[in-house]
Amino acid sequence: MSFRYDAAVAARDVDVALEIERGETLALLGPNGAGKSTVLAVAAGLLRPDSARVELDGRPLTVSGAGRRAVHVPPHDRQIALLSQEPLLFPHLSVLDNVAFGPRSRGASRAAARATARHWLAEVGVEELADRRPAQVSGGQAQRAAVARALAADPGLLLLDEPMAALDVAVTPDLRRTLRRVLADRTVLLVTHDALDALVLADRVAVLEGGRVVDHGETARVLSQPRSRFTAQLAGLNMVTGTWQDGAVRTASGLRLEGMPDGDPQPGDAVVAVFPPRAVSVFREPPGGSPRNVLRVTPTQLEPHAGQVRVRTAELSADITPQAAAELDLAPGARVCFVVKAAEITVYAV
Amino acid sequence: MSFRYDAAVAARDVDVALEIERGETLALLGPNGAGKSTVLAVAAGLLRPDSARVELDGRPLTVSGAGRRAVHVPPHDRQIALLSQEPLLFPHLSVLDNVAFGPRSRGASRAAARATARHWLAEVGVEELADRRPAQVSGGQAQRAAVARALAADPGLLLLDEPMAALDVAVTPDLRRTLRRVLADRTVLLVTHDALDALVLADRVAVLEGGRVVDHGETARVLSQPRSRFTAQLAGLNMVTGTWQDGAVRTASGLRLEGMPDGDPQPGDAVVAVFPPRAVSVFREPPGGSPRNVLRVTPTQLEPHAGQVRVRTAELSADITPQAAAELDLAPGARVCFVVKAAEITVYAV
Amino acid sequence: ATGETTLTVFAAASLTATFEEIGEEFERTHEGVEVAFSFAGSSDLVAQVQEGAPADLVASADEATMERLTADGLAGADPVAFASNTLRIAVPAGNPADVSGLADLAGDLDVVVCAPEVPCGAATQRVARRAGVELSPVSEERSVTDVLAKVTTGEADAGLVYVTDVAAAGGAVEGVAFPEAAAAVNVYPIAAVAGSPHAELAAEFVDLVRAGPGQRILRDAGFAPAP
Amino acid sequence: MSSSPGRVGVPAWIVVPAVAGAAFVLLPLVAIVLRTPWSRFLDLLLSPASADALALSLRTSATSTVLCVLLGVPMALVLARTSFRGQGVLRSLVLLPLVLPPVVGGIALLYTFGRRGLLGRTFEVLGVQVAFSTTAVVLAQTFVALPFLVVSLEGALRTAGQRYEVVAATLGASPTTVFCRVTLPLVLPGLVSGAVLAFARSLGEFGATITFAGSLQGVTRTLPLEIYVRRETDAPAAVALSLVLVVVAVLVIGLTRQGRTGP
Amino acid sequence: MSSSPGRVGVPAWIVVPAVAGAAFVLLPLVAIVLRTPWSRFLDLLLSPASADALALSLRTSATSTVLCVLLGVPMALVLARTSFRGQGVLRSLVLLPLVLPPVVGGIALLYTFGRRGLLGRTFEVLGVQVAFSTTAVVLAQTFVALPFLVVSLEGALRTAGQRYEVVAATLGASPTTVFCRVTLPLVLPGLVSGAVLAFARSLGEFGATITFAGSLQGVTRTLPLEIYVRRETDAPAAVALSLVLVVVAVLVIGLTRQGRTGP
Ligand SMILES: Nc1ncnc2c1ncn2[C@@H]1O[C@H](COP(=O)(O)OP(=O)(O)OP(=O)(O)O)[C@@H](O)[C@H]1O
Ligand SMILES: Nc1ncnc2c1ncn2[C@@H]1O[C@H](COP(=O)(O)OP(=O)(O)OP(=O)(O)O)[C@@H](O)[C@H]1O
Ligand code: MOO
Ligand SMILES: [Mg+2]
Ligand SMILES: [Mg+2]
Repeated sequence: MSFRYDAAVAARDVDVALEIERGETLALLGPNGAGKSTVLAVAAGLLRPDSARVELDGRPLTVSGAGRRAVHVPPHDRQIALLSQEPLLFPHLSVLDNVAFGPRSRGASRAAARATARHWLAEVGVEELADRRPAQVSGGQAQRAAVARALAADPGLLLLDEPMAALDVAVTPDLRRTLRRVLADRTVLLVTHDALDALVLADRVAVLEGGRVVDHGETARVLSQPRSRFTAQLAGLNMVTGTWQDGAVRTASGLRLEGMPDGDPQPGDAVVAVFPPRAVSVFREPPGGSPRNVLRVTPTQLEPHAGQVRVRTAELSADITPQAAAELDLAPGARVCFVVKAAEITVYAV
Repeated sequence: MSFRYDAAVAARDVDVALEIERGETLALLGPNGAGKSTVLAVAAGLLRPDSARVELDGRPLTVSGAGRRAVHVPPHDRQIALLSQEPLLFPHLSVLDNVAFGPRSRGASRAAARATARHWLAEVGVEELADRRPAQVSGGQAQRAAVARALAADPGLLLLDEPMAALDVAVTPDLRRTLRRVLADRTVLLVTHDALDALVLADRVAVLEGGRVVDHGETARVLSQPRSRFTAQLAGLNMVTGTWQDGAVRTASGLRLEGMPDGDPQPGDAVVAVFPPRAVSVFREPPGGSPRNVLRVTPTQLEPHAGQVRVRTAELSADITPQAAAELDLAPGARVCFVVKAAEITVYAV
Repeated sequence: ATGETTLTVFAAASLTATFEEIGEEFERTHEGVEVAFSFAGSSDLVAQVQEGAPADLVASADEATMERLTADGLAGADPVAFASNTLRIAVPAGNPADVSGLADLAGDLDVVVCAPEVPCGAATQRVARRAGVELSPVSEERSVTDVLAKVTTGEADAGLVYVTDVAAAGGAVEGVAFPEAAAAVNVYPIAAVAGSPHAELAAEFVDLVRAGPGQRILRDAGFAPAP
Repeated sequence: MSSSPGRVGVPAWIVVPAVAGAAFVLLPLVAIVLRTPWSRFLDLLLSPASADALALSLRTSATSTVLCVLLGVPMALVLARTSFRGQGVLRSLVLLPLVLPPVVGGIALLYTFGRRGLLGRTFEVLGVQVAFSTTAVVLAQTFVALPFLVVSLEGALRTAGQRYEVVAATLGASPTTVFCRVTLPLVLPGLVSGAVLAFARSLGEFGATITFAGSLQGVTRTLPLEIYVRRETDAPAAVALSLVLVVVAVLVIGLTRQGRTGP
Repeated sequence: MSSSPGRVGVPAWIVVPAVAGAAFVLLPLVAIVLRTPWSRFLDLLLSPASADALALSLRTSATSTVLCVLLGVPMALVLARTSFRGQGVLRSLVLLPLVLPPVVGGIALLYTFGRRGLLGRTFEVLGVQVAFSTTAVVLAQTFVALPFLVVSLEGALRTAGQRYEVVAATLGASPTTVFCRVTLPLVLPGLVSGAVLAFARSLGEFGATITFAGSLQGVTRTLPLEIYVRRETDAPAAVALSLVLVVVAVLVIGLTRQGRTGP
């Protein structure tokens, strides 16, 4: 067990317990004001909770509350880096020295720290800004440098508070891929509004509403079968895991799904194919035509969902209009075809 | 002609000309560092360009450059309000008084200004925060209050710099609807990263890259037939206009499209049905099955597009895999069916 | 104080105690008159009058200073001398350094004197030259009261001040008389200021200072009569 | 904005020089308290001369603080928010009274407002005598205290930046409205501490006052002058009055700090 | 961050009181320049007494400024960044030398470091004589100048806030590293202007010095003391020396402002 968190902040009505395994990424989802930033502040040692037990790799960081010997490790000694919603680059240092700040603080030489900094600036794609002052870069560029700075500190636990909120769509996929690569073997607590971030970056998800965890579990489970209104709005995605073969996802059960790869998966790589229920058409018989993926399935359940009918099988869902459901005369147990265009399926390496 | 803008800022290599009709909303799209915020700063009178001619309703606001009599109307006298990326609520005023600031500045009584403020706070859905200090609200809540503050100032031209960047997915559609309602009869310059914002809120779009306008025109044209790499990544949507009848979009040409309405359109309302090309399946014959919308079309063009084949008709596009295109033996001029699930189509009032 | 006539007297700092007493005496004999004092170094006072300070009378600690006033035509009548003062060695109570005469001050004691630029410093130089004593002070103060303060607080082992200062300091210091002091006697003159609206009252105050009661107060404080 | 609601500590070693510094300032105050003649304290305080001096000091210091605010806030604003040729030189000159020995300041004021001064004739024609009046005390105090207010306020203005002012302007607030409703409230802590500094400096002002205003009881003899006069004849009394000044000052500074809204 | 790169103006009317304030400070300086005996100016400046006084003033002021920084930065940090019981009272007490007439400050220092003072015996045992030495001048200057530095730095620290310090801490910077690499650079303008204030106040210090340190050429007679002594016999010379002090001060303030980065 790497990171254990259990803390209550009475003044903000936030009472949350979380656990993150070593090397695991946990995504924290939730609406505005749910308490996500509060959890990060407590974890970083910036806010003293009313009662708490916070540990990293067995080392108590914050312990408080009735009957406990109070512990409060100061922020700099926690090996926990925080990237907040605002980039907050130090205005008196160049972008390069901002990124070199973490390594320098942990004792690296100036030259070594700068080399590390250049590496991370390159990773987030703003190496050409190294010598600028923070006041001379755009909001998005600053946030990317701040991401690099947090990564360069090489912390035991990395806290990210919506690291991509200020990034434009053209660079988000790139950076998301970078983050996936670098977060793979790190312990991370990621606050995000974006289901895709959670899906690509997180192993598990916890959903916060009104200061309480209302749903948590494997990312795939939470996003595909959301238990909270918020997550349902956010996600409800179909996810099929398999390996990448001949330009398609081959599942353990022998299915073959064509889709659009995000990045460049190699044959044999473990991948996940993701597509929303609304992209799934339902036919009695295979229709022919352009759609590449025709899956023979047996619906187990039909339920109303946001004005539509959600047709569930053991693994997949399709959203169709009530009229369509009526015309197809759908009922649980009848075999049908789920048809999905390859263009609707995104394939991610996992 | 309501707002004319033509200004160059040499130090940032930004040289842009724009025009916005009275009551029109122009969306400014572009990657990080393209110069969007710079345009807004010049329009608001906060940055003096090297050579410029900026006019609102025929009144010169900024005139500079060789051979011109220099004019520079100060920011407060331009009737131009700016909502920037950061909310920047005045920390010493309550949320309510922040929103009342604009009306007060324009001479309203305290009580009247507060009444206006309450109205706008309610519009953006944070009326219950009226008496809080800005330090006591979350980032997203603060940004919503800032939106209300800009709206309450009732300016001749409203500049919005990514007003929804910090909002969570659960509230964005609501606020977008509010904005659409209130921006309808205003002159607005909206900077956004989000094609949907542009689609719903803007009449026209200008795309900025490297400090230059690389594409501009009607929102529908720019988003459906993007001419810049950036916009193509962002959009490329199908848009079908018509009226709302019997729970579907009826077009002038007699087509009927079922879709998911955003909001609550009334029969007879002008609406637009929006769906991405990847959501369109192509069949030789109508396939039956759950998809509600089967459109008989004649492709005019087939072109490669991001690893897929884009099948264009006069008005619509479908993205299918090259294999599918080959199997269907598609060629321009042959009649086919475009099939779209109702769940894939969003219908907006316009 | 409303409705009263105010007679404003600028007087050398060394006259503070005595003139306050004489002022009370004057108020007792002049119904409706209030005497207001401004005490400072003589040079300051003269400079202030030159700049237009609203004084009716000026009493200075030496004649040289008063001459600057007369030279400017600011004295309403010829200055008249009313007291004189001589130097004395002041030592902290108990005389810890065992000072008995001017010659003792030449040793490595901490001695404080007035700077040569101010009246008491000029007198000090004259006395030392006459006695053939080489003084090496640790500080040359800008006024005699600063010298006295250094001695009363025990910072200095000895200082050269006026006889009257020793008396005014009460038990805080002891005076050590020395014969060479006679070589430098300061004469205190007083004069009405030209254009004073209270010329008559000013003349009466001068009379009081020079008459019995005033002279008695001055003598009690240690002043010698004017020569 | 809740993004960083926390605190981080100061280095522990920093407490050592901080305590040394505090001790250096506090020990002399303790020494004064120890030397105060408590048995005579009330008598000394209630004597007419002391009471007059205290009243005069409070009155003139309050007036000069108001003058400092009226003149200094605009000066700080112009220095912090505009740029023009020679601004640097002007700033240096305006800050000069900080460094001038007050006696020199007093001389300079005499040369300006005195009978023989630059403006002396003008004032004489108007029938106003400035030098050696209570007005002179106020002018002397304002002269030495003004730069205190300007310096601390200019610093606060620069640190606060212009972001909120920009937002206010685009909401239609004229420069005057921005000034009153945004700039001033945002730098209020800086303004208050500047005004306290100015008041304190006025309260302690001695050299310029005695040179330019003289030392007349009830008219120009403020508490520091009274202390100086007493010191020559009655050192314990001077110490007692000094303590009164200390107490008044602590009260002023303390009350003002109380009034501040949180850090 | 480029979101608000612009400027908004100051209200036009504000220029009127600003100019009035500037004139009020500048006119007396003009008056001094007009009264300076230019024919004798060089002679006066190069006389041994003047040269000694100027050198001593610069040396002692520089030393006391260093002392102020060493003691004052920690004090400001503790006041701005920690909270403890009695902090308000402590702050008021520490700021007291601002309001004390320097003469009273000098008395208090005597009662502390003088021969019969609180610590006098301790120093005597150590064989150190403070009174009448250059050390006493430095102590007097530090005593009056320290609060200037503390006040302006504390203000700068509070205005700057802790957001960057929080980020630095989570990047692994110890409180000492945060202090040296984030806090100090961020408040550098405040620290510099505080140090300039302290230097200036030291340079002009008069009352506490003459009371506590005495006045001996080359040892304790700083420029203000020299000016005062000269004034008794040679007013024009005093004016000339005052002008020298003015010029030195303008140079110091001007040079420091030059060295500042950015606006
Ligand atoms: N400094 C503060 N003092 C008091 N309450 C606060 C403070 N900061 C935040 N809150 C409140 O605490 C609750 C949790 O806020 P928090 O910032 O943790 O939310 P969040 O999930 O990060 O929201 P967002 O997505 O908008 O950033 C909210 O109700 C908020 O109003
Ligand atoms: N204060 C400044 N000084 C100099 N250059 C600047 C400044 N602010 C921005 N720039 C530069 O000007 C260009 C345009 O920046 P601008 O902030 O207008 O971009 P933007 O389109 O708003 O970007 P974003 O989407 O990241 O907010 C960028 O290259 C940026 O680095
Ligand atoms: O009384 Mo004096 O004028 O200090 O020698
Ligand atoms: Mg948050
Ligand atoms: Mg921008």
